[in-house]
Amino acid sequence: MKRSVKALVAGFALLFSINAAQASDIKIGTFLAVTGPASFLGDPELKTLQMYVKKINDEGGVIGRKIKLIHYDTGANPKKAVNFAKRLIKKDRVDIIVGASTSGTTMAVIPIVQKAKIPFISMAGSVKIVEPVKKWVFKTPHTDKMAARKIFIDMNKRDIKKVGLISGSGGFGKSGRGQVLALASEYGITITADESYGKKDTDMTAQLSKIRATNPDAILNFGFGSGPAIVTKNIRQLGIKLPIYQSHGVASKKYINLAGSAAEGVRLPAASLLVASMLPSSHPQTEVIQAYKNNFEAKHGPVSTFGGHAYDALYLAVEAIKRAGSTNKARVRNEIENTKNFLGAGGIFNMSSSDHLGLGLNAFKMLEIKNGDWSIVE
Amino acid sequence: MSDVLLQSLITGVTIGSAYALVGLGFAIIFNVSDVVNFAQGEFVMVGAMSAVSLLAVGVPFAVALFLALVIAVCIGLILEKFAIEPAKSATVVSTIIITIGASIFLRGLALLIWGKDFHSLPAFSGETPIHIGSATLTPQSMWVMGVTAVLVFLVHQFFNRTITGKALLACSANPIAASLIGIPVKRMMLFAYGLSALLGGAAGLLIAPIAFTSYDAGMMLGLKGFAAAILGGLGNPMGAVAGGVVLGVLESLGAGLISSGYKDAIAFIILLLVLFFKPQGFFGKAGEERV
Amino acid sequence: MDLFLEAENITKTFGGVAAIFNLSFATRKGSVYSVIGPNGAGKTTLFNLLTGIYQPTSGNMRFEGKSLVGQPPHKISKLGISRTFQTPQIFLNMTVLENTLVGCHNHGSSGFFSGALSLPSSRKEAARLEEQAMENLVFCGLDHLANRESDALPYGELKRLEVARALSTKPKLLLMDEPAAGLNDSETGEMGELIRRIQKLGISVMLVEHNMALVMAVSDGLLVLNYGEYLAEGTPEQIQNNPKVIEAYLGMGDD
Amino acid sequence: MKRYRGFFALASIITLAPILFPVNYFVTVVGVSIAINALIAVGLNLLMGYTGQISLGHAAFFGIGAYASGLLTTLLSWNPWLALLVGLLATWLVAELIARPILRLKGHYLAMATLGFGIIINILMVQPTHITGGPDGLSDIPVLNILGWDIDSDIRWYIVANGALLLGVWVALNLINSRIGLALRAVHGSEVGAQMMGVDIEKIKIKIFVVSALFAAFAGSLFAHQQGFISPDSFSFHFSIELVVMVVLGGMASKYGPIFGAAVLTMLPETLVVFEDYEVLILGAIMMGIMIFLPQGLWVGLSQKIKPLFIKKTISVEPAGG
Repeated sequence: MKRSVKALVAGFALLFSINAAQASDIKIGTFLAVTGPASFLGDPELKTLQMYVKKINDEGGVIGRKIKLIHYDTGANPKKAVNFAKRLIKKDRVDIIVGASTSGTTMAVIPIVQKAKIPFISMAGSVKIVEPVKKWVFKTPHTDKMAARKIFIDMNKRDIKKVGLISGSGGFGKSGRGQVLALASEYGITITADESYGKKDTDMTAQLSKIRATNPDAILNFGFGSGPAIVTKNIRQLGIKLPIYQSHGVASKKYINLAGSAAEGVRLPAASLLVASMLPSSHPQTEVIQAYKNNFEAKHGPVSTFGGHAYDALYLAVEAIKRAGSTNKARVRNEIENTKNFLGAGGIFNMSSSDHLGLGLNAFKMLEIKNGDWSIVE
Repeated sequence: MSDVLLQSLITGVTIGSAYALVGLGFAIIFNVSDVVNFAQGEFVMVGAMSAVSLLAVGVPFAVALFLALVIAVCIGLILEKFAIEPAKSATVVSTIIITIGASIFLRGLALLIWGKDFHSLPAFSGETPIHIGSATLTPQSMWVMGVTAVLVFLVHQFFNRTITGKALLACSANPIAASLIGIPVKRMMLFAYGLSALLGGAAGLLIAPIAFTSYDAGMMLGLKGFAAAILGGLGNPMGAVAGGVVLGVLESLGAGLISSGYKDAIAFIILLLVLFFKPQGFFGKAGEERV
Repeated sequence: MDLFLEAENITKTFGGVAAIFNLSFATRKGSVYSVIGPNGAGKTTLFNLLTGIYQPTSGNMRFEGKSLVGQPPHKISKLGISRTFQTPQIFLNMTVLENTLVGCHNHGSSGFFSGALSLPSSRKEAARLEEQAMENLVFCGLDHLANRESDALPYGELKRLEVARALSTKPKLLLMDEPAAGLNDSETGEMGELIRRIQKLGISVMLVEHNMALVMAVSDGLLVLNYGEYLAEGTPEQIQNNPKVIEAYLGMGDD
Repeated sequence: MKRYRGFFALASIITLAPILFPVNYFVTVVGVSIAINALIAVGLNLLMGYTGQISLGHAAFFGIGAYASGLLTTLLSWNPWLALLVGLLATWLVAELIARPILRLKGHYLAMATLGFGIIINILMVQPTHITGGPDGLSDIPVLNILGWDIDSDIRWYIVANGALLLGVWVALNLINSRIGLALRAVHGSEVGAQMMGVDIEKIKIKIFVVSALFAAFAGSLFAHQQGFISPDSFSFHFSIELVVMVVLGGMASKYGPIFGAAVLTMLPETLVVFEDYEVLILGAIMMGIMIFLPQGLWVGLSQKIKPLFIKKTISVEPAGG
């Protein structure tokens, strides 16, 4: 028994002694859903972070120090996210956390970062992350609330009054559904049907027939993954000729590939990054976006807006550290909050103590799918 | 409302056909080996994903489908040989865990090979739908129903008309007696796994143009197939087929008429009710088990 | 005659086929009563009916005047009937002593709560039951194996363990289903000896057995079944000389 | 007391670890997760390992406990302890109701029914968004307070969670060694055999199902307060499977195996962070490998292999043949 206790102690000691890092590095912690159901978010996000951290280090680092990126995979599991956030804070002693692919994992760690007083920039969509404002929490992606507004504005222009809503039962779809239901009346729009589908559902024609029976002017789908593509196909298979709106959740080429010809004419709000090559050169973001797109595609294939969120989060942090001149957490936090006119992949960020996102509706472009590619409506 | 009903029926029978094929696979394996193969859904995924890959490297469509089936069958045989056979004396709980493990393992393997993206297969014969009233029937739906019907018919004939088929059923009735009268039980087990992998793979190929596929597409289909097999009375192949179609229709009617959010809950509540009140399934034989 | 075990016109069918048909018999307290008959005569089915594992399709069964029909096995066990099985139903995941302790289940009362908290009452009871279980192990000559895992026991000892376990329920009537099956001659002899000693304890025994030498040596009365039906009843001598019985056995070819 | 020897060893390890490594992440943070998972696994082992009844839906009970605590303390601002108690009562009720019909089923049917039950409960957490917060979950769950002492730091949670685990293990140990425990194991060994010995197998199965559900629900309440946030993802079918793996990996019907299993499975993603994509593969391989090659579990299997190295001397004292 004694001997085994000794061995155990030695083993533990060995396990725990490996965490000495160079003190001079700036440590940026991240936890992303690189595997699991939300891996389409986490995967480009991690690739982006790794690519740009390397680039920054190759160019001499920030305030004379190299960046060390410490990453854990959450698989979109909030339980793991909580432990990894604690690990980043307590064990790895990172200076700032840039991470969380999903709203669930973000919401799960908010109490921890708030308590630890460490700046945290999330890459998840839900508006709940920054409303109400939490002192240490920021985010980069456009919110579902913004997407809903953008869509409603476009509907107003086309004189669409009655909308049949169908949403995914995942976090993104549910949260978007909530925003749509809450905002519709503000734009004089009636929601005639409120249907949903599960993550692994394979056919939504039953729900869509039900929507059709309510005689809407258009169908709006909030969701991500394979669901929206199936919805799009099903709508056209049913012979429904109504305009289709999708959310920014499908803003990737994959959606067009999966939905095929059914995707023609579908409108959705999305970040400018998606249509980088179509942006006029006068557009302020053009340069940033083109550079990011080229860098990413040179290494990893087609760009997605999700990686763009990671790019924004990283550079928001880096710029704030530069301005703060140190990694003092309180000062870095203040500097993030003071971000003005930051040109990111997602838009132009203007943060304030009451706005921890800092994007306006103009960060979204309303797109329409034409001939199997994006086109700008406005 | 009637067009919602009709559309729900069409959708239900289509997806129910896929459940039926998976359920049939469950039933065949259960019949021969008393094992419920939780990895059944992975055959569906392997079939569809293999076809996607083969098409991507330029293999002609029909050949790709055929090779995909071959791959699915191989996975089935490997599963039997290396996971089920070595543990043949295992208890029910052990085999459940082994096959769930196999299912997770195959999913992990698929993740490494194919990544996390969704893929689609082209529809077998165009996408121009046929309109029945205001409901629609796509050509692919007809493929799903048609091929399922043919496969089910063939399996039925196989069990009732061929020596091998009858031998397969004999294994389930009494494996020791079967081996005594010279039926190679081991080979029959392999055969059962191959056959049910074939059915699963076929379901995958049929459904992929409608539902897309990804490395984790198998699990839910597997569970639904299992539910179908139980609804029909475990070990009753034709019962499993009926169970699959019933489950598909109920689900789809639930989504169309009651609540799409609770669709899966409805399916499982029905399953529980059947288990509680008619555990031998709709089509299982009633009666006391002799100890 | 004291009311002991009585069966009245019991019938049990499986999917239309009668395994037991219109059978009536009664046993006396303190006797060893054997049921014999060719394979498939319905002997084990009869035991399953008497112990509540099956319910009869029709007919009545009473034990000490109380009806057995509709009673689940654990209630029947509480009435004072216990049994052993043709294929031993030993708890192979437990030691010999633990197996026997389960037999004492009816004679304890500590439940989930007192057990979970290991209350003094529960501990005291456990000690008492353990003593009781050990006595039965001694009685069956298994005490030296008390802490052995039961899955390591040879077949003959498993059979005796089943007896020890059944005795721990303190039965009034012990049903023994082929206690000598699979045993060699000397083990069979010991089993016969054990049956007599059980009878001496005042416990009645009902026996299903193929080994005729054993049956004839220990039985006070015999019941012969054929295809689930009554064929004959009587003392060993009467049965041995009964032409119907001889015909049934010869016609079938004994196993 | 011989039966508590392992218990004291476990208690010593739990007590020593934070003293030796007071700020270590693996002790104070992962240690809490391990304790909570182990508590569920110990309860599940009573059902699965000792009584032989599989449950593929135990995450549901964990979730019912967690959501009861989460909802009552946030929406209705109840005292956390009252919420915990009500959570346990609710679990009792649900488990008792569902156990009656479910435990009449065996083997595959039982597996399917518990699985279905777990999925239904999970859908009930996702769908009524206005109550449960839907997939985005429930946040701002208040901290637990024990006699004026706020459980708000990792080390305090370490003490509470591991205290709960030790309590759970102690209860389980007593139960296993009691009259009821013998009856449970008898049900596993042979149902007819147990019945003939006077065990009311239907009733005892229901009771142990309830007990094991209560273990999970208790862990769930602690989990909700410890995390401060809960969402349906934590109570999915996948977690039910992980729980089964914990029990199986450690060894069914082994007293401390499930704790070992919970520790390994909780540590795995923490230590394999570099092998992200392989995690699923490894989980599957463990399940198959253990069941095929070490069906009695890693813990039991290994200790049987290691024991002879240590107790060679004692073997010659005991008559080997018996």
